[in-house]
Amino acid sequence: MRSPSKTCIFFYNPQFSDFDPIDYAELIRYAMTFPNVSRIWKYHDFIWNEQNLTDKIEANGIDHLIVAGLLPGTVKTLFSKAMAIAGKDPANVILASFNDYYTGTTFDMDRLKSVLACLIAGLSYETVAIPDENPVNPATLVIGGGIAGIQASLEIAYSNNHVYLVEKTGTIGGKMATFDKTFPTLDCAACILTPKMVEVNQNPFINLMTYCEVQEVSGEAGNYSVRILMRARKVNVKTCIGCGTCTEKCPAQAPSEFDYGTSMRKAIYMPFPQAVPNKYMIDAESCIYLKTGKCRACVKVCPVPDCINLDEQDHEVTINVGNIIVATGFKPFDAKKMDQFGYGRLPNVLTSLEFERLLNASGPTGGNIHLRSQDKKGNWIFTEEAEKPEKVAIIHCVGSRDKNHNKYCSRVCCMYSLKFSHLILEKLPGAEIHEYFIDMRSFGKGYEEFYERILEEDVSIVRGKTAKVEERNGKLFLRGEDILKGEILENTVDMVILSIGLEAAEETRDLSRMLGIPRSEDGFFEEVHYNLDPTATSRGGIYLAGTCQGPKDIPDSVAQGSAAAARAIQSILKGKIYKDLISIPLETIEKRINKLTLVQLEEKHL
Amino acid sequence: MSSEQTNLKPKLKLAVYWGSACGGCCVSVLDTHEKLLDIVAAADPVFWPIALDIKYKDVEAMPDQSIDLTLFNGAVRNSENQHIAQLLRKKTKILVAYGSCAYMGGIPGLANFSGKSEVFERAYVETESTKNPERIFPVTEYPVEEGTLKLPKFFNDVLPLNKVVDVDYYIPGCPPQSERLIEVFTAIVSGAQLPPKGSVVGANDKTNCDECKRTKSENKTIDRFYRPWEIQDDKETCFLEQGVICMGPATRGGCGVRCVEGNSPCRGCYGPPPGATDPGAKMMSAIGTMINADNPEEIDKIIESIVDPAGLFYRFSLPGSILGRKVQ
Amino acid sequence: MSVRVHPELRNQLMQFGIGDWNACYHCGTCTAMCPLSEEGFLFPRKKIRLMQMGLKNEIESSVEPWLCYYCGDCTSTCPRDANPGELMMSLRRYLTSIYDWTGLSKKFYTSEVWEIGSILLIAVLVVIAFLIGLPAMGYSFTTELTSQGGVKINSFAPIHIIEAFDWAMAIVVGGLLISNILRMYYKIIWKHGHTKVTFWVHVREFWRLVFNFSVQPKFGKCDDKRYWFSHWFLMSGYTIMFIVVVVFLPWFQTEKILPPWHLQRALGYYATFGLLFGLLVAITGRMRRKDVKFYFSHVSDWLFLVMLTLTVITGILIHIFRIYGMPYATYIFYIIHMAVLVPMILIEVPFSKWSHLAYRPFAVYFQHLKTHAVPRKTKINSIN
Amino acid sequence: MDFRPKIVAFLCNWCAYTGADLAGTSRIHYAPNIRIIRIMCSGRIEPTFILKAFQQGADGVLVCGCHPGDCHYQEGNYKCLRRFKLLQKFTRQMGIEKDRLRLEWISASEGKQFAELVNDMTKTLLSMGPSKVKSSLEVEHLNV
Amino acid sequence: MEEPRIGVYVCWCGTNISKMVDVEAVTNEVKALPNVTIAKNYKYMCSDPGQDLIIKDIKLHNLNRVVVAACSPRIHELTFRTACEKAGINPYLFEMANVREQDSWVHTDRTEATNKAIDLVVAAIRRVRYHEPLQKRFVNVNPATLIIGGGISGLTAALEIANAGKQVYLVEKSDQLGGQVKKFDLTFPHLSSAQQMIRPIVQRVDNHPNISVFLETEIREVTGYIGNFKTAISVNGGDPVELEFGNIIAAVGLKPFNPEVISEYNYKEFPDVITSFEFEEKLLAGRILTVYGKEPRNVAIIHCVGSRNKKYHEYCSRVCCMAALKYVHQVRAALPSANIFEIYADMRAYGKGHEEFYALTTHRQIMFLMYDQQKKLPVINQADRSDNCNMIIEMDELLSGQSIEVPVDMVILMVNMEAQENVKQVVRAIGVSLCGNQFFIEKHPKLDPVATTTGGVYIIGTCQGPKDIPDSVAQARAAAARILGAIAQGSVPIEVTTASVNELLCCGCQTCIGVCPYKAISYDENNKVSIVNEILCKGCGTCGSACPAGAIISKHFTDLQILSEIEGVMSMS
Repeated sequence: MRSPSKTCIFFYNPQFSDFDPIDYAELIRYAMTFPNVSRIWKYHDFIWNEQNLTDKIEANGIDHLIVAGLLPGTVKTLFSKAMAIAGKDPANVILASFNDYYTGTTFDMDRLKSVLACLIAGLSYETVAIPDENPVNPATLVIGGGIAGIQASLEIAYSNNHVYLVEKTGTIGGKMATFDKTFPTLDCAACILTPKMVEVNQNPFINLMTYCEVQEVSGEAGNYSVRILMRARKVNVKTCIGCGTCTEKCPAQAPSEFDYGTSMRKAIYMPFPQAVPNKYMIDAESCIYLKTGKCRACVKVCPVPDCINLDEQDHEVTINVGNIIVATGFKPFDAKKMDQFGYGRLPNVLTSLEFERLLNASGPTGGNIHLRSQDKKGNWIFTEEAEKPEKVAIIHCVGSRDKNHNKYCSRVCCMYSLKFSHLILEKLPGAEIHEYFIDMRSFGKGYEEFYERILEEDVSIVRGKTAKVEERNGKLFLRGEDILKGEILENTVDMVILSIGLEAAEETRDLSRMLGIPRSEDGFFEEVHYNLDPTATSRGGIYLAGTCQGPKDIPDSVAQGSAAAARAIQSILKGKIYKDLISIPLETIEKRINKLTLVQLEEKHL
Repeated sequence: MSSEQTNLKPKLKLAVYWGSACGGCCVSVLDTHEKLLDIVAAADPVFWPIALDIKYKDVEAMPDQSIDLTLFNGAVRNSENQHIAQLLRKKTKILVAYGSCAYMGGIPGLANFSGKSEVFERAYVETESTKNPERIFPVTEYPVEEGTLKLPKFFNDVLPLNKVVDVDYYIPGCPPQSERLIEVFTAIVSGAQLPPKGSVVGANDKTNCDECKRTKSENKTIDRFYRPWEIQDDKETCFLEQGVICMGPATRGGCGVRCVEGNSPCRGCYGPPPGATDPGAKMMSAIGTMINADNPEEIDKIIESIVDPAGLFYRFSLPGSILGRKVQ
Repeated sequence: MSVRVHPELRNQLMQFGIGDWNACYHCGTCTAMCPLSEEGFLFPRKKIRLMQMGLKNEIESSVEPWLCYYCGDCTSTCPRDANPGELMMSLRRYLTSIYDWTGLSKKFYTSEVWEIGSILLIAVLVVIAFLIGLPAMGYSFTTELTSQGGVKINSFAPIHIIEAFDWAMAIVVGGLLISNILRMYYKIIWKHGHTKVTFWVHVREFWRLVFNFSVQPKFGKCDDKRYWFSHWFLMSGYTIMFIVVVVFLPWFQTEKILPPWHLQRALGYYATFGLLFGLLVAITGRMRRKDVKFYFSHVSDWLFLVMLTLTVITGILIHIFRIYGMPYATYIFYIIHMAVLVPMILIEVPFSKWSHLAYRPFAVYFQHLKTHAVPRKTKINSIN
Repeated sequence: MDFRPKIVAFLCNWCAYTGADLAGTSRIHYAPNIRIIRIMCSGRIEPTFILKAFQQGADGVLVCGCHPGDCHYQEGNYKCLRRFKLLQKFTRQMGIEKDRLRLEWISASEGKQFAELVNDMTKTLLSMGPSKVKSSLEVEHLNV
Repeated sequence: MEEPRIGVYVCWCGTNISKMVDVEAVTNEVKALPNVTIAKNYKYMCSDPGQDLIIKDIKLHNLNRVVVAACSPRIHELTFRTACEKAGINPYLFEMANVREQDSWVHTDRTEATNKAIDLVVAAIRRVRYHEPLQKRFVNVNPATLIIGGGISGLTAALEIANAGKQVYLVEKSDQLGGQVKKFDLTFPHLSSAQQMIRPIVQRVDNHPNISVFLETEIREVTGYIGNFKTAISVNGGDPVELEFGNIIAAVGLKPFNPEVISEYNYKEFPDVITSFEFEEKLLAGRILTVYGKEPRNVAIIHCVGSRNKKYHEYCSRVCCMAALKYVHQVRAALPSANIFEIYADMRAYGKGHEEFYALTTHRQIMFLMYDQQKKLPVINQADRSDNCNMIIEMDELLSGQSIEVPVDMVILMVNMEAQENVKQVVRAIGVSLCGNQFFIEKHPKLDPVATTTGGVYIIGTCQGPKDIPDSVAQARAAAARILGAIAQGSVPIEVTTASVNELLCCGCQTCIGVCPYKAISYDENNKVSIVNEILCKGCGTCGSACPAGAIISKHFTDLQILSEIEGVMSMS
C-alpha cells in the first residue's frame, strides 16, 4: 500500500468523559505532527451522520480517512457509505481499533501512537512492529498440568526439547481427569487422558514438578528465570511404591479435593487411582501428627524405609527457561453465589463438577447415581447406600450469561448438560430428566448431531431457565417458565444439577502480575491479538493455552496447547525469539516507518 | 530312518490301492514306463488290486507297520474305501494320498454338490438307459436263502483320504505326473531327509504361472468372462488377461503346465500352493479383484458371465475345501 | 392470523420508563421469580416480548401489567439487567395513557412540561378561586374563634361551596375514570378474540373487584409482605379520606372540635397515619434506591409522592392550626392544601399514577372474566 | 436351549470398526450375537475367511467397510464388493441362504446404524434358524 | 518359533466392563487354554499399576505373548504395546480383545456379554499364538511442508513454519491468497477490519523467503509417504514443477451453502434476498442498497440457513450467529433509522467476548425473532402494495407464541458453510477421509484435532469443521507445532504392519500390482516376482487377498492369524 498523501482522522470517542482510558488530546497533538494529516475531528465536533460526513469528505477532498478509537468498527459502515456517496473508494476507510491493543487496565499511549503513525503512513502496525530478537534458552516452562498443559508439554518434548511442567496439585490431569465421559463422542475421559498423563511421566524430556507453584518470574523473552516453590509432599516420589498401606492405617480424614468434596479421603492419600505420578502425598492441614505431634501411623506401616518424611519442609528452586506456556485452566463458578438455587443449603442441588464425579466409575459411588447423604460424622457425601434419584433437573447457564455474575458464556455447559441427560438415562433407565436452557449452544463438530440425538431420547428439554429451587416435603421444587409453551413450569425433583460456568483460576491474578501479561475484565488472560494470535501474549516468549485464556472445550484446549507449543518450538529451532511486543519504542517505529516509506518512494521512482 | 538302515534293508514293501477313483492314478504308476522296473527293483508290491491278486484278509493278516509305503489313490466314497483306508493306515509306515481324489476329493468329489439320495436317484432311476419303475436301490444287506448278501455302505459324501485316516504325504495331480512319482519314490528309497509330515510332495511350491510361458502383465482387469470356446485364444497372452478363468495362479506347479501348453486353461488338479488353504476361495478372491466395475449392477453383470463358479473353482477340490460340500 | 410486528412501537414505549428491555434474552427467570405470575397470565417476560415486537393490540388487551405489584424480584435476578419490573411499571403508564381517550394521559406521562405545567395551572386556579373567587362571590372569612377556641374554617371555605366543588370534581374525575375503565373493558374483553363473556359471569365475578380493591390480595402474594402492608395502609387511608372528604364533607369539615376518640377524628388520624407511613416507606425507598421496586423513579412517581405528602402535611397543619385557633395559618394552609390536592386529584386520578387505584381491581375482575370467556360463535361455525 | 444365532463380522478398522466402537461409546445396545474381527481394510477380507466362519458354525457372516468413496485406503471397499459379489454367487450355489452373508457399509459415525444392522441381521437369522454348514460337514451326518 | 507363553489380562475398566462382563469368569475360562501361562484381571489395566502388572508378569513368568481384554484397541493398543516393549518383548506379540466398546457397553444381558467376552478373549489368544515380532522403522523427514489452501489457517501455518526457517510450499486454488477472510469487511466481536488484518499477512507470505506460493493450482496427486512426499504441480498450465516435502497441511476451508434449494426463502427469485457473502460484498462496496437502488427500510437477517436442519445440513456452522450480530452494527451504522430483524433459532455467542457482543447488539434498535430451524422455516413472500415494503416474512415466532409477519426490504441469509467442491479430490490426493458432513476426519476428535490417520498429513481450519478465525488460527499453529517437532527430530516412525511378498511362493502373475492404491508393488523382472515397497505400503492388505498363490503376507493380519481368530470366536459355541 502506498503512503496516502492526504489523510483525515476521525476519533471515535462517543463515551467521552474524564474516565476515558485514552488521552485523545495527546493523540490528536501527535497526529497533527504528520504532514499528510490534513484534518482531525472528534466524535463530538459534529454529528456523525451520512450527510455531514459526505459533506466533510467532499469539502475536504478526503481520499483516505482513519477512524480511530475503541470499537471504531461500530461506525465503519457509515464512513464506507459516505465515501461511496462522495465517489471515493470505501476501501480507504482505515480503522485504528485501539481495543486490539489493550494491555490490561490501561492503554500504552506510545503503542497507540505507533499504531496511528503506521496507519497514517499507510502501513499496518503488525508489519512494522516486529520486536528485536534475543537468543533463546531451549528449555520451556509449562505452568499447569491440565490437558492443555499436557498437550503443550508433549508437543515440545516430541521435538526433543526440555520441558518443566509445573502443577499446583499432586497430580497432573487437571479438570479433565475428573470427568467421566466427554461430549459428544462419549468416550471416557480417563481412557483418552490417562495414556497422555503416563506419557508425560515417562517422557525423558519432561521434568514433571507436581505440588509446585511458580513464585517469581524475572528476565525477558528467551531467558526467563523462574523461582518455583516445591511444596513438601512428605512422601518421597522416587521411592514410594504406591502400595496404599499408609492410607489404610491413616486415622485422619478430609474431603477429597479430587471428588470436589463429595467423598472423604485420608490425610495421606493419592488424589485418584490413576494419578500421575502414581504416588502418595500428605495433606498437612488434616494430618494429625502435624497438628498434634502424635500419630505417625503412616511412617510405621510404610514398607519402604525413609519414604515418608513428616518433617519435610517446602523449598524453592530456580530454573531458567526460554519460553513459558501458561495453562492454568479455570475454576468452577461458586454456585453458592446464586442463593436462589439453594446450592450449599440443599444437599441434592449439585454442581456439574460434583455430578461428574458421581457419574465417574472411579468416583465415590463407582459411577452409580445416588443422592447425597450424610455420613456418621455429618459430612454430606456420596455413597452407594443412598437412594437413587428418580427425577433429575439440569439447569443451564448457572453463573454464566448473567450480568449479576459472569457476563460471558462458558461455552461448554450446554454440551456437558446434554451429556448428563444421556448418561443419566443410561444409568437410571426410566429416570425423568428435565433440562432447562436459554439458548442451546451446540456449535462444535458433531455437537448439533448430539443435541438432535438427545432430543430423540426420553428427556424433556425445555427452553426457559429455572429461576429458583426450594425444598418442599424433602424434595426439590423448581419453578421456571416454559418459554415456548408460555406456561409456568413447576416441578418436583430429587436432584438438581447446576451447570456452572467457568471462571478464571485463582492464580491468574498473581501470575498476571508476575508474568506481566494482562487480564481481561472477566479475569481471563488477554491474548495479544484476538483473531490472529489467540495463544500469544504481549510479552515475548510467554504463551497461553486452554481455559486460562477463556472458557473452551477439550479439543479447543488441545489445539491451543499445541499452538502455544508451536511458538516455543519455532523459536528454539530458529535459536532466536522476539522480545516483548510492547517493548518497541515509538522512535523505533517511527524510524522504521520512514525507512519503509522511503523504500516505497524509491520503488515508485524506479 | 537313516540311510544305512535303508541300504541294509533289501526291499521296501509297497502297497497301491484305489478308492473312489477312475483308475488313472494306478495307470500313472504304470506310466512310469521303464522306470517301473526300478520301482519294482526297490520295492515289493504287497498289495495292489489292479495288478496283484491279494485279498483283503491277506492284508489284515500282515503285521502292523509292515508295509513301508502305500500309495492310496481315489477318494473315500463308501464303507469299503473307509475300511481299507483304515486297514492300510494300520499296516503302513508311510501313507501317501496319491492323486487329486485322495488329496482333495477330485472329480468324484463333485458329487458333493448333491447327496447320496440324489446320486442314487440319478444312477438308478433317472439315467436315460435305466428303467427302474419300482425304484429299487442298492441296500447294504440283502437276506437270501443262503444267508445275507452284503454291499459296502454308500456314503452321503465323498471324502478326501485325510478325513478318514491320518495321511503322511500328498502327491497331487489328476493323475500325478509319473516323473514326480519317480522323484518321490527315489527320495524315499534313497532314504533322503523326508519333508515334514503332511507335506505335499511331488509338486512345486510356486504355482503354475511360474512355469507358464504365456506373457503376463499387471493389466488384469476383466470386463467380461469367457469360457475357453468363446474366444479366439491368441496362444500367447495369459488366459486371465483374455478373460478366461485359469486356475494356474492358485494351483501348484509340477504338472509342467500341460493344459496351458495345450492351450487349455488350468483347472487346478494340483491343488493349492503352500500359502493357501482353499484354492477355490483364493482364486475367487483374485478373480473378484479383477472385475472392472465399481457399481453393484455392473459387477453383477460381469459375474453373470461366470456360469458355474462352484464347479469351476472347486473342480478338483470340493471335498477337501473349507465347505466340503453343498449345504444340506 | 398472523400479526404484524411494529418496531416503532418499542421506541414509543421507551418514553414511558427506563429499561434495557431489548436486552432480554428470554430465560424466563423473571416470570418464574414472580409469585403473582400464574397460568394464563404470565408476566413479565411475555409482556417484554410483546413490547420488543411492538404488538400493539396484544399489549393493549393485557391485564397483566395491573397484576404486578413491583416487588422487584424479577429485576434483581434478571441476568441481563433488562429491568422487567420497570417494564411492567412503564406498561401501566402506557396503558393508562391508552385507556384515556382524552390523550392527556399520554402527554402527562411523556412530557414533564405538560404534567408540571398542568399541575401548576390548576394550582394557580385554585389559589385564584380562594383569593379572588370566593371574596368576589361575597364570602368573607373571619378571624374570630369558636367557643372551643378553634378556627371558624367554614367562614373561609364555605362548606356548601366546597362540597359542591368536591362533587363536581368527583363527577368529572369519576366520569373520566369510568369512561377510561370502559375503554379498558373494551380493549381487554370486548375488542379482542373470538370469545365472549356471559352476563352471569360478570355478576358472579363482581365480588373480586370489591375484594381486590379493599384487600389487595395480589400484593400480599409478593414475597416481601411489608410493602403490601404499607401500601394497603396508605391505600386504605387514602380511600377513607377520599370518601370522607367527598361524601361526608359537612361532617368532616366542622368547626366543632370533637374529642379525639370521636369517629371523625379517629378516621382522620387513621387515614393520616396510613398515608404518612406509606409515603415514608415509598419516599425513603425511592431516595435510598436500595430496593429494586424503588430504583427507577419516573417524574410521575415523584410528583405523585410529593403532592400527596404535601396534601397530607398541609391537612395535618390545617387540623392543628384550626384546633389551636390560628386562623391565618389555617387559611393559608387550606389554600395550599387545596392547590395541591385539586390538581393531584384532577390529574393523577384519571390520567396518571393514581388511576391504578381503579385499574388494578378492575384488571383482576377482567382477568377472571377472561378466564371464563367462552368461544364466540361465528356465522361460519353456525353454517357448518 | 433356544437358538442363538452367531454372527461373525469382519469390520474394517477405519470406518466400520470405529462405527462399532461408536455404538459402544454411545451405549447403543444391540444383540449380543455378533463376534467382531478387526481387519485394516475391507479389501483385506478374503472369501477364505468368510467360508471358514461358516465352516466353524457361524449362522451368519457380516462384512462391513467404509461407504463407497470413503475408503481409508482409497478403494479397498470396492475390491471387497467385487469379491463379495462373486463369493455370494458361489455360496448360494453351495446352498447358503443369501441373507446369511451380508455386506454393508458403515461409516465411523454410524454407531446407531451399526447397532440396527446387527439387530436386523440377528432377527433375520432367528427366523431362518441355524446354519447347516457345520452340521453338513459332521462325519456322523455324512455317513448316513 | 518358541512355544508361546501367553499372559492374559482382563480389565474391569472400573465398572465399565465389570458391570456387564463377569471378568472373573472370563479369566477362569481362559486360564486352562493351551499356551496360556497366566490369566489375571485388574481394575484399570491402562493405569500405571495395571501396566506394571503386565511388565512384572512378563519378566516373572517369562511370557512371550500378551493378550489384554479391555477397551477398543483404537484407544489403548499402543499403551500396552509400549508396556510389552518395556518388558522386553516385541510390541507386536500383543493382542487386544475389545470387550468394552463392542461388548459391555452394547449389551444388556450379563451372561451373553460374558460369553461374548470369552469368545473374544479366546480368539485373541488363538491369534496371538501366530503373531510375529515386527520392527519399528523410521524415515527421514524432508523439512519442507506443503500447505494446501491460502486462507487464514493456511497462511498462519505457513508463516509459523517459515518463520522457523523451514521451506513452505503454499498452494492455492484461486487466484489470490486470503481465503474467505478476504471477502469480509469486519470481524467479530471487536469489529476490526478484516481487510487490514489479512492484507499484511498475505504480504508477509508473499514476501517470505521461505514460502513459495502457487496460485491457481490444485493438487491432484501426492505420492510418497510421511517425511517424503512428492507432487507435481503445473502453474498456469506451464511445465509441471516437482515438489518434495515431508509434511502436508490441508487447509482447504469451506464454501458458502447455496440457499436456492430452500424454497421458503425464494433466493434468486427475490433479488433482495441475499446471502451473507453477497452482503459482505455490499459492505465492502460501501452501500447497502436494494436492487431498486434504494436504501432498505427494513432489513431481516435469517440465521441457520442450511444449517441445523436435517434436510440440508444437520451441523451448526458455528460462526453465523456472531456474523449476523456483526451485521446489526453495520446496518445500524449505515442506516440509522432502518428496522432490523434478527430471525434466529438459538443465539450461539459462545466464544470469548461473544456474549458481551450479543448484549451490546440488543442496544442497537433491533428486533430478535425466534423460529424453529428444524420444523418450520420462515417464508419470504412478495408484499402487497399496501404493505409499504418489498417483502413480507411470515413466521411462527417462538418466544411470543405468535404467528407474525415481518415487513422487509432486504433479507440477509446467514448461509451455512459446507465442503468445497473439490474436497474429494484433495482427500484422495492426500489420503485422508471425510465424515458424513464432508469434513475432514481428524485422528481423534478431542486429543488430536489436527492430525489425521495418515502420517504427515494434518488438517486445520474449517475443512475440519466450521470455526471462527481464532479457532482456525489456533489449529494452524497446532499443526505447525507438530510439523516443527517432526522436523526438529529429523525422522518419524512409519507403518510397521505392511505387506510383504514371499518370493519363494510368488509365481509372478502380477495380479497384485494393479490392486495397490499406493503403487507400492512392482514386478521384479529378474527374479520374476512382485516386490513391495514397505515405505509406500500403508498396510491395507488388499494385495494379500488378491494374491491367488497366497504369496503376499499382510503382516499382523496374516491368513493364519485371522483364521485362528475366526476359530477362536467360534470355539465356545
